[in-house]
Amino acid sequence: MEHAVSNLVGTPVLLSILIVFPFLAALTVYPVRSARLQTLVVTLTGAVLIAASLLLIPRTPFTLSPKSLLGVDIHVVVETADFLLLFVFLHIGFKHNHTLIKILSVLQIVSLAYLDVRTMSGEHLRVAALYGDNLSLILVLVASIVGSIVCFQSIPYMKAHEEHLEVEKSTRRRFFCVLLLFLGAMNGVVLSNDMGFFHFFFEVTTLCCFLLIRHDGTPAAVANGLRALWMNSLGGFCLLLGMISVFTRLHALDLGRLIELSSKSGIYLVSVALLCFGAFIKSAQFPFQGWLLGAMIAPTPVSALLHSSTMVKIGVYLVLRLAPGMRGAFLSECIAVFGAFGFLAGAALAVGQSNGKKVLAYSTISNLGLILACAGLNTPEAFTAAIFLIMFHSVVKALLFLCVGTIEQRIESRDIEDMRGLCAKMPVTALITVSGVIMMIMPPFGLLLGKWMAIEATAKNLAVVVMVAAGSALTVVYWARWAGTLMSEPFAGRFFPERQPFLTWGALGSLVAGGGVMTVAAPWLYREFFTGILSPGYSPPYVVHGGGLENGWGAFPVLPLAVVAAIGFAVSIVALRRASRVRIVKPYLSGLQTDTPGMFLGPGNRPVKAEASNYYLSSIFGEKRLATLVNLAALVFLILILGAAL
Amino acid sequence: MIDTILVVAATLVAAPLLGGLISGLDRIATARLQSRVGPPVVQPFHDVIKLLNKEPVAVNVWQVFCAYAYLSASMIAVVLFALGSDLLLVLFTQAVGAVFLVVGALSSTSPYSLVGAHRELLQTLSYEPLLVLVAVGIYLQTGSFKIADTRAWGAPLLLKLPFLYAALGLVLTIKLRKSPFDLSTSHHGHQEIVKGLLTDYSGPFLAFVEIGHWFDVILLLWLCSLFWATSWTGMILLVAVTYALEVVTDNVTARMNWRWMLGYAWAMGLTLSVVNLIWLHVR
Amino acid sequence: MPVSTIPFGPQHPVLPEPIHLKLTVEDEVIKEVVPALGYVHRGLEKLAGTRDFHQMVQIVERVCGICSMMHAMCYCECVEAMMGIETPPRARYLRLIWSELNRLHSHLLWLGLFADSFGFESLFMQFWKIREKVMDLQEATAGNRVIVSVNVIGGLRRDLSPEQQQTILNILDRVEDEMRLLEKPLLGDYTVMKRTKGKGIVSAARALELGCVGPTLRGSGVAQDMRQLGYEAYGDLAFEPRVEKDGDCYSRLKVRYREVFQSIDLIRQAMEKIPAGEIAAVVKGRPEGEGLARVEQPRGEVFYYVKADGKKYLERIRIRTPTFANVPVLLAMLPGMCLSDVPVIVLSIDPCISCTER
Amino acid sequence: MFEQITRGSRVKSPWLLHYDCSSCNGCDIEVIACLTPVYDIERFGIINVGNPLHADILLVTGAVNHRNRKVLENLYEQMPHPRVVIAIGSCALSGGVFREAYNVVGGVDKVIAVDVYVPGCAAKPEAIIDGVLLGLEKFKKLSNNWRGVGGIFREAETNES
Amino acid sequence: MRAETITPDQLVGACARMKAEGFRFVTMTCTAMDENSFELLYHFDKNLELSTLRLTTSKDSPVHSITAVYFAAFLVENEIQDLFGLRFPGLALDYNRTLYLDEEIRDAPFCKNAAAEKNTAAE
Amino acid sequence: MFPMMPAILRNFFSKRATRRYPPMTREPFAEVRGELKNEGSVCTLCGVCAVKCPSQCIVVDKKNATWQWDPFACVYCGVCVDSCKTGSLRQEPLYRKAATGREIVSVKIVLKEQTK
Ligand code: SF4
Ligand code: SF4
Ligand code: SF4
Ligand code: SF4
Ligand code: SF4
Ligand code: SF4
Ligand code: SF4
Ligand code: SF4
Repeated sequence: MEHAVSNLVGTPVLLSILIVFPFLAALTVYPVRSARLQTLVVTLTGAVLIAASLLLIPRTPFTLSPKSLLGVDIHVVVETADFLLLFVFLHIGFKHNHTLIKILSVLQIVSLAYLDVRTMSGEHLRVAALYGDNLSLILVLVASIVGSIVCFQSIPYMKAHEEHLEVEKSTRRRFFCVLLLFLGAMNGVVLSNDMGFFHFFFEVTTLCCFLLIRHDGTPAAVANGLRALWMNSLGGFCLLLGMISVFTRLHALDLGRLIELSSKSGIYLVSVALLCFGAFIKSAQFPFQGWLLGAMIAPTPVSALLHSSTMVKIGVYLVLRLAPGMRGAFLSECIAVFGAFGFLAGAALAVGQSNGKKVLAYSTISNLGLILACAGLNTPEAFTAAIFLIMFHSVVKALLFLCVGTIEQRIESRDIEDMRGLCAKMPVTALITVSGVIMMIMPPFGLLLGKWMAIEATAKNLAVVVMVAAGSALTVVYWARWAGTLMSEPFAGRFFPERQPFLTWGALGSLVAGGGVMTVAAPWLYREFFTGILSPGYSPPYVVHGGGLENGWGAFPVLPLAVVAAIGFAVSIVALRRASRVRIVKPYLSGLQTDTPGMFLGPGNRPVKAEASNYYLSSIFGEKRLATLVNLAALVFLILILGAAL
Repeated sequence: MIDTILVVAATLVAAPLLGGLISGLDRIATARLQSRVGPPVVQPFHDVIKLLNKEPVAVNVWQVFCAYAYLSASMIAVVLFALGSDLLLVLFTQAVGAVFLVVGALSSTSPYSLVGAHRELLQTLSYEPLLVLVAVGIYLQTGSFKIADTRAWGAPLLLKLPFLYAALGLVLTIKLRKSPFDLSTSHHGHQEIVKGLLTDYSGPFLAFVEIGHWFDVILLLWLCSLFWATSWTGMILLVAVTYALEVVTDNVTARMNWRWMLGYAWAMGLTLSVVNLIWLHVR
Repeated sequence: MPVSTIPFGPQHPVLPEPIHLKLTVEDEVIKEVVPALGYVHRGLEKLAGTRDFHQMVQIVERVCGICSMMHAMCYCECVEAMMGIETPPRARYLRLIWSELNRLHSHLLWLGLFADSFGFESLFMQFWKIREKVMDLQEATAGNRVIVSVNVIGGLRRDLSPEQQQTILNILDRVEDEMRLLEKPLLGDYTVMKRTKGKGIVSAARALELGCVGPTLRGSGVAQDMRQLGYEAYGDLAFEPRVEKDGDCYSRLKVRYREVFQSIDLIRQAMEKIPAGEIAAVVKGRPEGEGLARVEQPRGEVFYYVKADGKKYLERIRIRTPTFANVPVLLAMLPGMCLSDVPVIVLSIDPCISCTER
Repeated sequence: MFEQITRGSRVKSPWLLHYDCSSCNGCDIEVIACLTPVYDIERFGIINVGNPLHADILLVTGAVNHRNRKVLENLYEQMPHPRVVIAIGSCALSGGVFREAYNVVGGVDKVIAVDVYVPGCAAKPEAIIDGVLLGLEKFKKLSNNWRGVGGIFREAETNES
Repeated sequence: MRAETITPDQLVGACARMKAEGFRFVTMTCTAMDENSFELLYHFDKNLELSTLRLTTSKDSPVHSITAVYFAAFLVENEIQDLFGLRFPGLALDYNRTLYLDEEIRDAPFCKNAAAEKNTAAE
Repeated sequence: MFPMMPAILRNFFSKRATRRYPPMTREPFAEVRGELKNEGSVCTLCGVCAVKCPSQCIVVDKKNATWQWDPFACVYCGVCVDSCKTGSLRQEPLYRKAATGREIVSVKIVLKEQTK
């Protein structure tokens, strides 16, 4: 591996652009009050990040151990910063008088200090700080590209948002600052090899998350932010505990070595399990979903960036990283079942929601559960499925969040019921949203490709496959319902694209196009990137054949299917264009329809609105009842997992 | 290549013809069971041709799009099946059709369409997991999700997967819109939500939905036939008996509500499937 | 919570007759019901101002085509009482026979429609197949299938020949046999019970308070049947009202199913006892004063009030039909039930709108 | 040929919508009786669809009154062409015995065009079948100009011209 | 016909008494006596015996609704509002004269002097 | 399990209940009140039927010596037949055929006295 580094001239530069540059940009934007300049800094940073991440593609795998930053030992810098960060948490805890945060910060500080003491003393192995393989690369690409696109869209969004809230003193600069900070931290997390680094960046994302959730400063926002903070601190604490136990065994905080040293011993598995707990919390798995739901109070770009496409992926990323280490262990199987449960429960709870953002949030939890299930299954097929799911979920979910944000700014509601007939008011946005939904649930799009792989990969694990089968049926319910609502009457057939800022169209458009192109390119993406991830020990499970992916017992002809689907789509579009000439009749209202659309002549000759609302089946899928049950079950699962590790 | 094209063409022609014929026979048999004469066997074709030539009216042009999309998806699913491709993929493709049908119905503001659409979603919710589990069962037995491999499997699957076949029968009842599950679009008009899902589809678009339905039925029956793929007689007999049982069930039960359906399909269907799968595992 | 507002009727395949219910539902559970009427209102009580009291017989027959004969009978009883006319004994038996035939066809019709309301189509077909036998009897004896126009003031326009009497008995035997065969499918089927038991419950006290009548009342355990009044020949025959306790749709179903056999039995009894003689009394003069009459129709008590002052045209004729009395209880039954229960519950009172609105 | 097939199908697959204006039920139940085993009009491919958007034939029983007039108009408007209206029973034909009642507008033809009149009080099932078959004769004569699927691909000329 | 004559203000009390005694509300009958006075009959049943309350009223002296006592009366009171033009204050479910009639029928058709003839808009 | 089973199987294996009308027609019952016929030869234009008719659909025009009947307004009750003293009216056991347009039946009456 050492020689790979020497070959890669420029990799350190790229990495510092990816990690350090956003930090600097964040510091730059903070004092800037001019909206123009803010836009400039943000777009520039985004563009640079996109370019850098693309340039990184041919350079994996690599390891890198920078010695110093501005002459100070880099490890010392990071550790110090980590301490500082934890004291900031403590401060927040005191400021808001939040006991849990106080306790957790102190616990973290103490354990970090303990770890430091131990690393300083003893024979101290300096490990490579950064490491990148295709898995990290994919996450870097997601964070940098999707992240930047979201940042672009947040520029017009925040402008409208502040106008809407009638904020007197703009706080946008702070917002952008945190956003950029986050992008750097995100890249940092997925590129860290030294677990100290990992923890530091992990906590930076937690801080960003807190700041962004409480951005609007309303009491509810602050409360939800604090909840996110304590829950994620708990995650950080789990990480630290895991690290301590890793160190006890390895005498190093080296993520790569940890996996290579895979063993079935109890202490090893406990450390892995503890790290996984941290990951579960970051990925908002039950019973820790609360913070993610609360996070929906933040301005929508935040949800798009942190709470669906990138930050929550840190958790599943970590588990995927650790997976080879627990191959064959019962722990791994438990994680699979836990993930499948999260998938099912998330989908079920999403069915009970009419709040668009909450549906997205639950759907995110659900998808992360599926990814976890794949990670836990720990077969090459499952791994492939997990990575496809990460990629496509990031793109499509970001798209959907941005759509909801755009819609919300126009109709002043994020409730699905209020989006009925949106295609009349904002036809293009509605169409884009529907495309997003289609990409969520229909073949040949990537998410379905991932789900297909997942089911075929889980087929031998009965418990998992039953839950996945049920969960995916539930998924169809809430997406189809939403898409139908958007396209409801009154759409007369003429098409007036609504006006939106250029950056909004750009962001939405590029995400839709991205989803489509990536789908068609999926087999080649697979061939180019995935093989690298699957080493060591896994042989590539699929062959690319006839534009599709195939193995001994299944085949998914991506390209042919895409072509056929496109033809079907084109025919339907032609029909649709012609259909503008059909006679439009009023819908069936038992013969009582009036000239006003959707009104009928009710009792006493009074016009009544034929309200038609979706089913949310609150008696079955209502949050109140179901969530308690789910949380209980999840807790039991977690205890089982810990037991399995022991 | 030529082979493939021939198979595709043959499927696209034969499936609707067969589907219509089955539906015609179904209506005659139902009439007989009710001591009636019933329509001629080609009645479904008359219906569809008539509908295709009616004035196209729609409540919302999206509905037109959805009708076409539904038909396309159903056709693609059957063609994929004919080509012996991946069973799961076929099921997913067919589900796409169902989703478009629902989206089309939701595009109306009539509560009748809407209630029908939601019931259809609930029906999908009831049977989709069972279908996936049937596919999984077939995989566990034959070691492949590919339909071509299943066809070539040496012994009748029915003997190994009897409970899964029963679960498939449940799915078939739902899909054929037969009592006690004819909830979202009863094939006859006397129900509380009029024609439910199909209330606001009209004229040619209704015809598309009908043809798409034929494709769906053929697909499911074909799937049933896989359970006795070793001999033609066995295959035809199995499908005929299964369908006859469906018709009889339709005539000896009242229509239930969706709460019952969801509970029954999940409790009964999942139990049947899981028992069968466990059995496969243990062996 | 997201609710839907559904205009149920006036045109709706479940409702052969137009009534409108504005249903507010959430996830298919009924929250509120508001009815609207007037889609069948013709105003025929007012026709008394342009038709003499003989012609009114033909008008009231058309208050409803299902129990046409009983409307005419009730009206005639009312006028006859005002004028002090004694109808001949044979007429009293004949009226009973035809009204029980009316009830038979009505109950068979309802049993079919009720089966259809929960989607049991083959059962619906089966009942209507049996019902055709009764329809043939009506057509062969009265000259019309549905508007059984046999009444005149003072008695009847049609008699039954001994052969006709024998045919009626023979055919009723077959109807009875076929009905017995359907007892299990109707009352013992799991799916039927699932759809009817526990749906639309009304207690006896509530039923009385809301003024309900007929099988709806008897299904709630109140033994009240206007035939107990002994009008026409009912007083001469053995008669016990059919009562069920539970007050749900299943009870009402059972009451009507059992009343089918009761009607057959009453006709048999009447055929045995029917005396020979005149079928109509001579009518002289014009009615004067006030009169009230009540008759048990298939759906329950019908109430006629007639006021006359000896002029050519009646002063006022007022008809309160059974469904009119059962609408309030219907409104009380629906909330909390499922959308799919609406047809079942609505049909369980056997609604007849045309007579409700006249 | 194509023309013949479409016309043929139209005649062989007439779907009914029954609307009760203010019938006394007499005619209504006779309409329902037509669907049942003894008369079984499904022999002619007829089904009772209960939905104007699917119906070819509108069967009206009973006299039109002020309130249901609007409903009748609404239903008629929702029916796609080609369509046939059949009035059943004296009430639907002219108002019958209720012609002079204050709330009665009159026969169905006061509101919408009626193609076939079936007299009777009540019209018997056989008479209703006769009426429907007479209505089908009208379908044979109706032009084939409705743009079906068909439509979608053929319509352009008919529409632009 | 047994009938007890009462005054309008005794009505609600009398009904409450009837209800307490276990009477079932059968119906009401309204008859126009002359242009301005109307006779209202309230019919009750107990053990197959009919009893009637009789009262007279005029167009401009509304009779209080009895729906608070017997909810079942709401239909018939609405009907009388439609057909006779009387009003029943306190009506539980008031259709405001639209139970049966649409705007085409302007006058109460059962009133003595009213345009009792059929509305002949079409002719 | 399914109590309806015997009934439908019996249906399946026995003769169907359908009367195939048309083409098959059944002999009508003798007493059925169908289409109204005025023989004309014995009618005295007395007008009793017109007066008694509850649907008021008979018009007797003495001046033009016509007896007119509106088959679309008639309710086939037979009151006119019962009340006609001369027996000029009778009802066929068959109903009147469906039509595609309005119809009025008008019978020219040649009065006996006048022919003498
Ligand atoms: S509606 Fe949207 S833009 Fe307006 S305040 Fe809420 S989040 Fe901001
Ligand atoms: S719904 Fe009506 S038309 Fe259809 S089969 Fe049932 S009874 Fe016949
Ligand atoms: S309740 Fe009224 S409409 Fe119904 S059958 Fe009896 S009289 Fe006729
Ligand atoms: S009452 Fe019965 S049918 Fe209605 S919602 Fe409850 S369970 Fe369902
Ligand atoms: S309830 Fe009876 S009378 Fe009323 S429409 Fe139905 S069948 Fe006719
Ligand atoms: S024609 Fe006769 S049977 Fe038909 S609705 Fe009118 S009155 Fe009733
Ligand atoms: S049958 Fe009746 S309605 Fe017809 S003309 Fe004679 S009396 Fe008048
Ligand atoms: S038909 Fe008879 S009743 Fe009528 S005018 Fe002629 S003779 Fe007189």
